[in-house]
Amino acid sequence: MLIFEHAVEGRPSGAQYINGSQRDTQAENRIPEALRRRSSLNSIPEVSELQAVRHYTRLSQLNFSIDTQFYPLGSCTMKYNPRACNSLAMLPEFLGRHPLAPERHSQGYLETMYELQEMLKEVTGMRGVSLTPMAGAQGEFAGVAMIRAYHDARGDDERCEIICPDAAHGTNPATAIMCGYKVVEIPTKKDGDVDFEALKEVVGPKTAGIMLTNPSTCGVFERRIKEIAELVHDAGGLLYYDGANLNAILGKVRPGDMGFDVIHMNLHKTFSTPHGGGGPGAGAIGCSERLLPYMPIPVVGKEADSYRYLDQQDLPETIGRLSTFAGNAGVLLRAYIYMRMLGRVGMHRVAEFATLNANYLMVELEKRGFELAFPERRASHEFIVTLKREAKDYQMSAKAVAKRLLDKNYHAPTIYFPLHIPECLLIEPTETEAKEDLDGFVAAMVEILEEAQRDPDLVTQAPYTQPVRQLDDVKAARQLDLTYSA
Amino acid sequence: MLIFEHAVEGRPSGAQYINGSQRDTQAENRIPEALRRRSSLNSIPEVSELQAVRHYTRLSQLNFSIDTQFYPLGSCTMKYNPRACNSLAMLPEFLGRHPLAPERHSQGYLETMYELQEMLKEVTGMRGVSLTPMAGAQGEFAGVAMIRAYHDARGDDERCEIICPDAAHGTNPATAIMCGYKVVEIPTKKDGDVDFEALKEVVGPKTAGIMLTNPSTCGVFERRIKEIAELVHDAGGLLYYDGANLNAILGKVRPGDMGFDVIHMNLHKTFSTPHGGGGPGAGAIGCSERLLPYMPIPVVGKEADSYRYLDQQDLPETIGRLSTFAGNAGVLLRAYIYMRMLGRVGMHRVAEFATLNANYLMVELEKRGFELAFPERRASHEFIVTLKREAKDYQMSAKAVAKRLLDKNYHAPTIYFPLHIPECLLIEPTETEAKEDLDGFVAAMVEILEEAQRDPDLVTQAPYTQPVRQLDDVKAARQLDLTYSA
Amino acid sequence: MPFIPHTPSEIDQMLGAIGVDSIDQLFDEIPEALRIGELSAIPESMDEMEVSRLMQGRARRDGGALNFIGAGAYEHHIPAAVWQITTRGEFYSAYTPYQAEASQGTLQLIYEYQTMMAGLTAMDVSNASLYDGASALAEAILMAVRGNRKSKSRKVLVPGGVHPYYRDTAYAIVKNQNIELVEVPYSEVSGASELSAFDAYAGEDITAVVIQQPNFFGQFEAVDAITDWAHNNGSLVIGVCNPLALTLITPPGEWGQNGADIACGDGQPLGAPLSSGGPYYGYMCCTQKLVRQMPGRIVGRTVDLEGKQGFALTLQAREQHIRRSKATSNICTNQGLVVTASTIHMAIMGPKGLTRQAELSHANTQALADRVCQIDGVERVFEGASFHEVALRLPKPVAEVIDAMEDQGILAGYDLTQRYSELGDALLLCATETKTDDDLEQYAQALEQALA
Amino acid sequence: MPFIPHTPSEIDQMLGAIGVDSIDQLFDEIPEALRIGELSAIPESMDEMEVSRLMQGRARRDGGALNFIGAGAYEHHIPAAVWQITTRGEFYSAYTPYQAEASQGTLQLIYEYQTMMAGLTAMDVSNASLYDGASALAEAILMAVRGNRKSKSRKVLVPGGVHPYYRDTAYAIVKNQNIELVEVPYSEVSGASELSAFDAYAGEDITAVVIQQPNFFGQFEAVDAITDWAHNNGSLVIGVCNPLALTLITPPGEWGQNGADIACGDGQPLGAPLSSGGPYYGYMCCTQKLVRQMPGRIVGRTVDLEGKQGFALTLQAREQHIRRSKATSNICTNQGLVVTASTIHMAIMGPKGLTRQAELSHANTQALADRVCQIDGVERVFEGASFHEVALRLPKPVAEVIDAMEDQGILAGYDLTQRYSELGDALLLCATETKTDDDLEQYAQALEQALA
Ligand SMILES: Cc1ncc(COP(=O)(O)O)c(C=O)c1O
Ligand SMILES: Cc1ncc(COP(=O)(O)O)c(C=O)c1O
Repeated sequence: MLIFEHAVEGRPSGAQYINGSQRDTQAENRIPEALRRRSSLNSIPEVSELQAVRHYTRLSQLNFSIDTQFYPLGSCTMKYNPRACNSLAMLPEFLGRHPLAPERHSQGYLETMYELQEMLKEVTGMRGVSLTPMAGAQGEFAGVAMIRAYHDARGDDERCEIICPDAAHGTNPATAIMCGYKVVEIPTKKDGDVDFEALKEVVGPKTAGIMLTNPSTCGVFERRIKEIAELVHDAGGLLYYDGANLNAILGKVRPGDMGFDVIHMNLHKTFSTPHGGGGPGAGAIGCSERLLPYMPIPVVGKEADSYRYLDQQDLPETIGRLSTFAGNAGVLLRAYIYMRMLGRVGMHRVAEFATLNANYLMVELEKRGFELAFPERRASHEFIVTLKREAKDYQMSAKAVAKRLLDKNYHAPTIYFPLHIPECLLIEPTETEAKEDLDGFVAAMVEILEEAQRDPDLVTQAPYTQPVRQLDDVKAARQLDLTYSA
Repeated sequence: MLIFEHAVEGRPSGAQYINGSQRDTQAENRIPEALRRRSSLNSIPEVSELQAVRHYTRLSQLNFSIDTQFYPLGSCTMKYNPRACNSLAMLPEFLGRHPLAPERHSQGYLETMYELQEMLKEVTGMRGVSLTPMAGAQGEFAGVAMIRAYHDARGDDERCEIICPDAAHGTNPATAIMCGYKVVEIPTKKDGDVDFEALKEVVGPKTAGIMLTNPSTCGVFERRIKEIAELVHDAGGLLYYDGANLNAILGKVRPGDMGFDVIHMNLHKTFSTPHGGGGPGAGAIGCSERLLPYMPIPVVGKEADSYRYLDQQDLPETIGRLSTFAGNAGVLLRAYIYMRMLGRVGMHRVAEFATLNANYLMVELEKRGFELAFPERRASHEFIVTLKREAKDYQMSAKAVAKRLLDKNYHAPTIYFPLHIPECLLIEPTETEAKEDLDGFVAAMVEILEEAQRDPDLVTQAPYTQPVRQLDDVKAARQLDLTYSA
Repeated sequence: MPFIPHTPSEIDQMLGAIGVDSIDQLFDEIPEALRIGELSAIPESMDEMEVSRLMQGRARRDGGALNFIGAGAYEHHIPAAVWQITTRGEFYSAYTPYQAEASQGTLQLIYEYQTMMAGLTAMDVSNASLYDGASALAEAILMAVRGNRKSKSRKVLVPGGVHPYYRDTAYAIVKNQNIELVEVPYSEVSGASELSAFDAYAGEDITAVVIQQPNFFGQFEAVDAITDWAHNNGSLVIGVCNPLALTLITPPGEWGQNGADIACGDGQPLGAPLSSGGPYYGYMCCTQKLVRQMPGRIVGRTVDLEGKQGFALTLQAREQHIRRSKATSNICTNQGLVVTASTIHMAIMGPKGLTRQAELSHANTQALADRVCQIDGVERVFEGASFHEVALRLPKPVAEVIDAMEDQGILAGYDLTQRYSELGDALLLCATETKTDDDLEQYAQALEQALA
Repeated sequence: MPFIPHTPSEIDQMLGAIGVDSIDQLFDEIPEALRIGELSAIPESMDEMEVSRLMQGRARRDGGALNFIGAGAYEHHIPAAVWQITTRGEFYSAYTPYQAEASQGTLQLIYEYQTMMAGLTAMDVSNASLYDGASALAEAILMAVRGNRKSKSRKVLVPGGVHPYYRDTAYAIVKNQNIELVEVPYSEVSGASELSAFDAYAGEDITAVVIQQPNFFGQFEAVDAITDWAHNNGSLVIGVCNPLALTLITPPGEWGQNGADIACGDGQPLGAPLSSGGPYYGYMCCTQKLVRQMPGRIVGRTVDLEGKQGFALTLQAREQHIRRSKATSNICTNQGLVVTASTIHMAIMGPKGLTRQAELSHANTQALADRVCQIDGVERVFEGASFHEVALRLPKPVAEVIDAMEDQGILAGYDLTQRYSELGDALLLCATETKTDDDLEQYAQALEQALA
């Protein structure tokens, strides 16, 4: 049932109806008649507080989540979101702080943000950090816009191409376009590394930069990264690091040391701020010396013992402002708290155990007969299984497995990404899962394989235990029904 | 799966392992060797924080609750528990206040408790209130102990009997015994009122008091209450009001005005503090002038503009202390906040709409063919349906209906209470439910009736949709399994 | 080892299964030269208790003042139930609802949200959110450029009364795509843009016109006339609105003859705390005609195998994960959790509750402005009505006044000299429904003192 | 109309269905003379925003000090996850799990709790909670009287080192049943009761002996010897323990040759905030032999129709709702939600985390006591070890010292002169793991000043 179906016109709004001052607000409404709303507000339901609480509590129960299920969604880093981060980021004073509050009334918050910048510099090996981008994609935008600003400032305006591997996350090419670039795609080799020869072909005077993630979205570490960096730099291009996920490298290797000029980081992955059913995130960027002048504003600066926002005056060549205020503060707070709890040693361990879990899960699945996309390679924080054979033999497609896993109380891995690997499952267990849960997942995969061999329909028609059976996506797109009307 | 089945020996305890000072706590442990624990702590599971969060989040989802279901459990008053009461009662300063903090550091809390006492006096028509009892039953204990202290103080020590109606809540007779009294039971008449003639027979010089609730647990208002009060008072006895539930009378009629000498109130019913899966509650007591000296301590007093606890020194004849400190403070805060939101007018409305909902539900069920226990009477905040006929004709017992309702996503009413009405359902919708939910419940009852007529097994074997099917209570009691061992 | 559950013996078993001797060996594909030793600038781990104390201390430093700043972020009452439900694990720690069958909670909620927002703005459809108000305006401009096929100029008119940070953000985001944002001046009398200021562009190829209502000063624009002017001129209309204000004023879908084409803005006033500027969310609604140009996620209602109603992400071919370089935007992660809160907020407040908040915010602000204008030298900068902000001219430098009032525990407002120096010593104040009569009086007296 | 959802037209429909003209008519069975008009002493309704501001203000008045009071309620770290999960609607707003099939969450959790507590105390079984520590002791005494069939005296020995409020409460609750509580003096040297003090009762019919470990002063009793003495004397042994201390010290189930018969105490140190004294919970464990004498709810594991494991309330024939006047107690509502928190707390802290809390509390308290005993005139009242409380003798009236330290933002401890005037100017202090070295030093300096 929809909330609107609980609504009854005329329902009192209860304890939320604010008594307020004695003034007659109707009489004192100074808004000119002609500007007043005439149409009804009936899209806002009139329900009791209990009805709303009950409705949304029940709705929540229909979701899978990290707090209820193992969620090995590759590239998404579904790790435990510590509850302390939530309660501390929601301390009343933090929630009540106005973004434009005077700086001398904001030192607690600004100090925290400054320290977060410093920690992110350290883990990435970068020289500057701006926290303002509100998600990975906006971080990418910031980074590529900075590359562009750099070339523009040098009058190097022939450069109109951004190179992306075919395995790149969709936000990479989409971002390049938003920054006014053309996208040049390069293939991935059989071993998961970028095709270096193909890259050589396309790098040249038109190259503004290359967007890479390393380990790549194939779940393997790009071994020739130093050569790639040299190649691109020699041609006058810059290197962008898609750091959506640092889980595989935290404390092991740093994008700055690999030669990257700019990076965005999804704090909502590596640094464990919750995904919230789709967001919010935070896509902080880090950059090398030469890109410092172009960072998006504001950035937190420190002078003596006090902190203030650096703005256009301080960074006159900035690519500008990307959010109304200064990004997703509440998300940044959560990431900061998490990082302080990890501490120096904990940071290393994230990569170590994310990698241990991924490699263990990979070999266990391989031992049970599943085919790996890159069998010769180490897994990074994630790895890819291809169901090419199973799909052909028993209709056990990646989608079917994904749905059937739900019946076994496991969230599905990422499916059909990266695009060039058929029937693939991109599997990322993260470091916060225990061995028993990995073993449980392997057992479930083996069960599904047996089911498919025995009775393919059982698998292709899944799920059976969810609030709905398989949904008709085609109908959804063809007969658009995007809003309710009574 | 039990939490213990997730445990693995040697699991690190993570961010909850407190670093603490530099001192070597092992070396500085001054506890004599002979007193140290030698046995293991393996009943405390070693699980990760994520495993614990996931386990208990999932467990919670197995429960019915007011936040997820209509819960018409008679005598239990499952009304909406406003979320504001929770968040305000859990403000950090309230949670951090030590019960023995100096009074000048406690004025905010004490003022609140004082005002709560005053409001409870007003709604009950009593002269004094003590907030210390921790649930209804302890309030009853306090009240009956006060009756005893009163008689004792007067040297009136022949009085060894407490009279209870057969319909009384089990805590009433159990409490009388705890206070060293004998229980004399009187029958309820066909119309739901106490059998006045039978009462006359038993009232006498041995009568310490009578415990009544009005409206009674039969869901009807005891019409001859004034006569009963006179009768008992004339015989030298006192009147105890079981005010577990004031939902039917709030702002309509007051126990003090009816002639009662002492009352307990379940703040966790009328004043909407949550039931928490079994508790905690708060069983504040109110009393008339003559019982004031005997109230349990501490009570909050006011002097000029400051507040302090009144203790043994102030109330030398007190029945004493019933809790380590001063009762369930957090529950009292919630009740206070709720009462302030209701306000003067809201109090009246609780009774009005609780009564409206109960009477509406009663007539609607009667119209659909269900038999009422007291068809000639108005419902109070609750009413009773008897399935005597249905149980005989189609095995549609009260228990079977209760279980089958779960399948229809309604919590069961109270069953088999009061004891003297066969196959009864005691139904209490409360004022916070909307008409549509009452109508839905009626429809579910009608469905079950039809099912039982068609296929009795369908109903007697219910539930089918819950985490477990009907449980074997006999096995539970015979083959006691009260703790897990690996 | 915070958050890592492995015991030593499990580690050994796992290494054995993999066939390596140490965890370190798992990193053997990384060139030796690149491997780092220690992150020496990262402080040592704090346990939860320590970090709690640290953060409580920091929070305390920033708290305690009475806030009268608005300027795009508004302090409103939020029912306690809203965030208690929103932070339930199943909402809080779920991913984007790609596996629809296991995400019906989030999906149905977004469908309900879309319905509420489309109704509030009187537009046909809504997406599932963008980042915030400013970036939503940028996306709206990009969308208008895609959507107005007849226009070639990529020129967009933006009044000077549009929130300056929105204008900055829109500029930063669209400039690389050869889109030109042209500033239309506002009147220093009314604080709004006169129709005549638009007339300067009559007949020119203008792709779109942006109108903020109420505008940054809280003043009202002539939305009907400007909308009709724009449509007559072949331009699309983008309405930027405080959604709470829409309970009182004409929604963009009803501006002029045909309504705005795109509505966007910041959802913050509908259930998001001030929280240092975020997370808020950008809402975006549009006409049915433009739906395929919309950026961001959209949820549709459909049926399952058995014909039962269900919800799923739809029109995904607009999005980067499918269409890559041809997507309507690069947006992926949005502000889902804040939308969750906002939807619950709207349901709990109801139309009456929201309207009351808007009315009281309006009344409080006007009453406070009236009151302080009795102080010598204090006057309204603009004529005409405003919603819940008022620009005041002060007889003393604004920064000094703000400082002096802060010393009295009051955040006095936004210093307009930062971006509108032409207005002189001007301050923008805002008093929402959270302010009592006492608070207003306290403000007035503090201002009197600060000016004395 | 807060919390009442009815619209005027629904009210009319409902009245029509009932066949009355007005709601008032539904009260027509109440004698006219008893009906009241208005509750004039109840203030007018506050909306949620107003009441929030009111309560925030009151809370603020009581906050801010550094707390060194223990005396039965201890400030410990509680992981944030604990109460976030506990206050989920499904735990928070459920009733007692009478309908087992719809309450498996609560029931399984209690079964886990029983397991944890039985293990911690080294007893066979646990119930599902009583109200608090003091009332649990009262129930334990009643239970011992029922359980010790051989004894007729109804006489129970209670050392003077048992928490005075526990003794008060036990007295208030058991006195009406002709039970006599006999105080066994404590030694002013050791702060514990010497075995010789018990020997005075050798050969007498004593129904039970109460031992608190550690006792109110934080000192340790000779539990093994006293337990054996009691058992040899035909008395049952009731152990009252701080459950957190049991991570370090011998649990009651292992006292002496055969262990205590009943263990009880306050569960507060295991996940309940100080919260002005409640809600906490009383735990109670006992030997298998006594299980049918136990008061309160008990959960058992069983199977369903299909043989699947499930949980249900069991042995209900002990309880008032079944057995009425023959019940083991009148208790009905218990402290379920706090038990929920406590169970989650124990699971998250784990044995290492809990042990660490206990060790640090011990170490901090001892270090602080050592430090302040360097101040002239300050000395320990008792010889021998203590857990995380220390009784100090001061060279100045305690009340004055407490006052002076409060002015410096420190709650110095419990004033022992209130109940133990024979000890002179004695103060009981407690420094749990929540106190840093800085805090201890701050305390010491404040005390120095207060005494100067
Ligand atoms: C590799 C990669 N790059 C970029 C992104 C985009 O990040 P966001 O969703 O925060 O915009 C993601 C996340 O989905 C990703 O996995
Ligand atoms: C009528 C009646 N009296 C007394 C009680 C006992 O209250 P409590 O459970 O709070 O001890 C109850 C509650 O169950 C009740 O309904």
